[in-house]
Amino acid sequence: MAAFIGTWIAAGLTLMILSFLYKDNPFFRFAEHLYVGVANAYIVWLVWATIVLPDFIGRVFVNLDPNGAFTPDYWFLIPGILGLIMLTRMVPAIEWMSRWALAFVVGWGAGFVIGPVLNSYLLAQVYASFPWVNMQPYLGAPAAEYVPALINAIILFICVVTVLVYFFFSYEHKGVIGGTAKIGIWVLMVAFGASFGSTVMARISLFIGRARFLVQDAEPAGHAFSILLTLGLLIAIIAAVIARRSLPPAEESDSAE
Amino acid sequence: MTFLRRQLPVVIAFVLGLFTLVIFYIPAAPMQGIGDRLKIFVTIIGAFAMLLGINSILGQHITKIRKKRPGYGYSWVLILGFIAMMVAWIPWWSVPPEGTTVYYPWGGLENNQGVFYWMFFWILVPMQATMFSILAFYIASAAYRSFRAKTMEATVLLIAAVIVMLGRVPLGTSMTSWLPDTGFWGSLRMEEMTSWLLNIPNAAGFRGIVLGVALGIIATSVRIIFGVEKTYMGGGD
Amino acid sequence: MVRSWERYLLYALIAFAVFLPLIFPFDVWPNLPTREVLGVFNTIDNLQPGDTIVVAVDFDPSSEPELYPMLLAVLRHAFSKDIYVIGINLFGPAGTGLGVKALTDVGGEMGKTDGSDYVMLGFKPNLPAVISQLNSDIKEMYRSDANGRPTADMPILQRTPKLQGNIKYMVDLAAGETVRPWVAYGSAPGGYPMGAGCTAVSFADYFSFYQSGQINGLMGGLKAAAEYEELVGEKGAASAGMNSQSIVHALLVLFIIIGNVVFFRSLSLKHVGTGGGA
Amino acid sequence: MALIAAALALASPVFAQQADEIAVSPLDREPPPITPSVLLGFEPPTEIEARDLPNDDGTSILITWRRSSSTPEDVRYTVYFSEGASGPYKPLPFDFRPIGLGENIMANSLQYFRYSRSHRDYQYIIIDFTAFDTAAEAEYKRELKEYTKQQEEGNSPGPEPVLHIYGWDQLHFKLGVTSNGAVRLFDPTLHAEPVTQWFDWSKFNNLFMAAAFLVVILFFIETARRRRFYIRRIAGLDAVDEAIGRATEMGRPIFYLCGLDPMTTVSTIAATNLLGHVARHVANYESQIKVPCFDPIVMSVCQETVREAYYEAGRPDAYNSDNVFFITNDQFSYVAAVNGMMVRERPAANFFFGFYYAESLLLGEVGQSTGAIQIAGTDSNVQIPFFITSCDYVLIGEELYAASAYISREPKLLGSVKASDMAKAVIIAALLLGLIFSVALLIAALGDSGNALGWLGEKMEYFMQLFNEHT
Repeated sequence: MAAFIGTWIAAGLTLMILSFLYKDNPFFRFAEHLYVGVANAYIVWLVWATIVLPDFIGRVFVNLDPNGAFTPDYWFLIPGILGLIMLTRMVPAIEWMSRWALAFVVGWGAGFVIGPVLNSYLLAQVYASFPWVNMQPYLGAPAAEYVPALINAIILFICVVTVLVYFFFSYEHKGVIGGTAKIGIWVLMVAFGASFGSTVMARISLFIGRARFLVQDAEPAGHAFSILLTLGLLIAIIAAVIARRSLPPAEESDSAE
Repeated sequence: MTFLRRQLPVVIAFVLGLFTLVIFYIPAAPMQGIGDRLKIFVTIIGAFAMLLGINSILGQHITKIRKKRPGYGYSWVLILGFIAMMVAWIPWWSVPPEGTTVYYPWGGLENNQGVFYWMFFWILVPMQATMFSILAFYIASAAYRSFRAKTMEATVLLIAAVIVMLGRVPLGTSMTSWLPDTGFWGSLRMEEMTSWLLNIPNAAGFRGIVLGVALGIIATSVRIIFGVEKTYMGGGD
Repeated sequence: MVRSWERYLLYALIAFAVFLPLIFPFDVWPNLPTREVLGVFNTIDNLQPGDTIVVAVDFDPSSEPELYPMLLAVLRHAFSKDIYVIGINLFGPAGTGLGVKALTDVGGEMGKTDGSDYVMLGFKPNLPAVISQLNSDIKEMYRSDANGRPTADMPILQRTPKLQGNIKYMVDLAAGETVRPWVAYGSAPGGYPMGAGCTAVSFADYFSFYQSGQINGLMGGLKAAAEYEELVGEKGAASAGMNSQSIVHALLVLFIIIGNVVFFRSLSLKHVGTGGGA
Repeated sequence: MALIAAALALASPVFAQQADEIAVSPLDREPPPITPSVLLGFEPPTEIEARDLPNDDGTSILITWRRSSSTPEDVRYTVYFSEGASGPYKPLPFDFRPIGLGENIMANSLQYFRYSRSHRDYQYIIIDFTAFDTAAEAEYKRELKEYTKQQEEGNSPGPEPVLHIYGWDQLHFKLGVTSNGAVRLFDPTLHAEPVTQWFDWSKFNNLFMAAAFLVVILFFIETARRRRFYIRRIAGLDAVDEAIGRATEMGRPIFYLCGLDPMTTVSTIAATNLLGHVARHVANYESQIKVPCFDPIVMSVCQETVREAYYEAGRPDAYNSDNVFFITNDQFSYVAAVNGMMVRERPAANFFFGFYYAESLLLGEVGQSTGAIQIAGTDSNVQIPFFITSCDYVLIGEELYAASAYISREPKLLGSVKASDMAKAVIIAALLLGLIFSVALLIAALGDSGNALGWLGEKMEYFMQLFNEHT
């Protein structure tokens, strides 16, 4: 029963949000505001029940584990107090105190990330660009595998260097550097093209996911949705055709308003 | 007062930043012990910071209702949604699952039971998922009217994009499945071209970007530690 | 310049292309597994019963259609091989609920028990801190799991008190930028191999890490989820969507071509009109 | 390939062991006296040694050996332990997976061993002593539970369980080979005690580079306060000026967006810096600029920036604070509002700087359809392609930072851009050196793939390994 009601509500809300495609409308506004409210309450629960309660209160004040012995660890007053200080942001008069907590977190992060980032984002990436490293699995392989691998390793190397040269700001892009940077921008364009193509894929997938929910997962509520949707789409197309006849041809869209 | 407002945060950031930077190179247990503890500290502080966003959103909408600004009815929806979810979280609405004892009765998804979970799954999830699915339609209309090969760069980009779009779906790979598996002609198969494109030029392009990102992160971190960068503290004094 | 009827026509075409294959499913085009997906599949396949892996549910409902089927397929695969799974979510709060649901659903289906065969650790802010701390001690960081139960006596965490040296593989199903932090703060210092599943949005982005071997497998978007479902032998949500995906892609390529033809024709007309050359 | 072979090799012993364990608990079991011929014929590995594990916190030791010449399938290395040198030797009390003949090669583990070609012939096992304590504790808890249960049921529970404590200085080990549950142990007896280290030498390359980069950044920031550095003019900035000029000619407004991120991010700071530049030009040309904001704090910063720009241009009267305004903090509503304004007011130019999410597509598309000149600059990789196809010029990633440093001339930004450039120059130099080495090694490897170029080749490889992640 809960699932039946849930399905109808979920499908209704899904359609309300999709109505944004026509234009910004009260249904969309309603669903959007409901979403923000519910999501924020969810965050409150999460912060309280899985972090503040077990990690702070459960360590300093109250024993939450009936099977275990309890020894309060007063060191954890430090993050608790700093966390409360962080909340002084809500009070403009003493807002500046929150900087201590912020400095604690930001300073910690600044020091912490340098080593790992250097290791994994920089050193390892440079290492994997050396042709010798990339050719390791192919040493002693037959020429039919060796030669393409070698060509790929060299191309990869050239691409990495040219992109780096493109993002080099101390020299004008002229002469050799200009030529290299030119190759670099082509490489970047191929990379962005790949990213573009697959981003398109992602956006479509999201709609497919919702469509699948409406058509297949909404079983408890019957196949009403499939029928309703097909009818709705037909109406939309007929409306478009009629609109074409009635509209003056020069008028442009006010899309996505 | 100025010290507390201006210098103290810089000092805190400097001490903590330098300490965590240095212990990265020290494997000894006493140092790592302090390091581990600090990690838990910053997580707890971060949790409190998450509440700040909620305060500002709720505050904004309560003001809107009080001043009866246009569209304040929607703000009521938001507040009611918030209250409903908070109430749903109260334990007596949910039945603890068979055979388990819920030690923290006022928290948890209760293993997929209860009203809280119901609201999560039937209201929060579908709406958040649908929000971005709208983009599928905009991509279609943008494909028609704004993805133009205006410059040489944009042309290269579009060609790469079309190859990836076709090479990443079964229909596209089926179009070239009549080509032989191996050899030169094999490398012209859609999935092979896509794979090469992704693995060689694409990987190299993003590697160049990642190297820049890494340098950027390190540079920002160094500036924060040494007090050159103070923007994170916000404006004013 | 598009008139509004044209826009709604495009929308309707896309909607039809998505809905019709879903309402009338067919099976024509084979979905060939790619090397990147096989990287993840083979690693999990070569693990032995009793090994532990971490599956990071680093997404929230906004990328649920792509990553949730992937999560289900990976969990099915792991549970069918009697591998213990530690679930964790560090991306956004709402991911915790999805992780709990997937683990309970698949775990229940396969007869696994919460707390001894799998556990879902909840959300914590400050990603680098959490990942790095898990390498040295899980229970210090997570005193309770996502359901609010204490972790102190959980059998799975008794076996795996920390990630370093105890887990055999880590799969990050990421909607955002969590793969790189997992590499830098988790997999590299902890010395465990790592695979990634991501939305198609960031798919191309991670190839520099795949090429360097820092992640040994990469699953991107709905296609990869469908491939994994086929490899596991249980076609589900992702496989069902691939036909729609194919048709819409073909349609979009067509739109791009038509759009460009129109664009170049208008350009050449303009040039003729003003007497300009090519 | 090796991985699959190892997995195949491993499939059978698991079942064999399970069958054995029904009879005897593995802890009490001595290695079986009768060993199959595959183990008896196994050539023992040489140079078996135990020592402290380097670069750790003092809880583990290391056993290393030179690989055996025989390579039968189904055989894996294992370790047995004893408390005291004399024995008896038992399996490790915790979950220990025997390692294959091709696994744990020393040359591949730079965290513990300096790179050397000869290390390709050596294997290692790490033994974590804390695992002994954890295992003892788990065993104790299990026994105690059983004890109390028996007590509650009224049975005689036997002796009260005690927590077994392993003396770390008493632990001795023997390396062995195992196949199908049978084990053969090799001499000698191994013993080592863990020692805490205070510096991780495997991270020396990291420390060196971090320190060098740190000094370079601080140096350049300091120098930038005193003199100007050269940074190439970013081509996009010329396009910005042109677009403003065109807007003036057409008498239509300019739209400037600062992205959706808060004021703390680098891209938003860069965007506000560029806003100052654009606003100055606008003030000079007597054109009009509109800045719809997503974040209230960003809005107040933008208002300040624009007002200053108008003052600098000597036209404070022309400044209208209503042109910099806050819309909403919600992504889709923001885009809908901005797009609506674009369609109504038909700006001559749109500038999209800062960090964008999925809305880039909508902004770019609608902006283009109104015929505006569009210039974007973002460091959001995913959104750059959408801007490239719909905008006339795009500042890609770091170009945005460089442009903002170029415009604002702020020492900390300029110094960072310059320091990053230095680092990139070093990286490019290292890459080119690596290319030369690679070519030399690849040519030499055609003749002798194992030992290309002798010791010189090893040094070349060592240079490249300096960039490897040391794990």
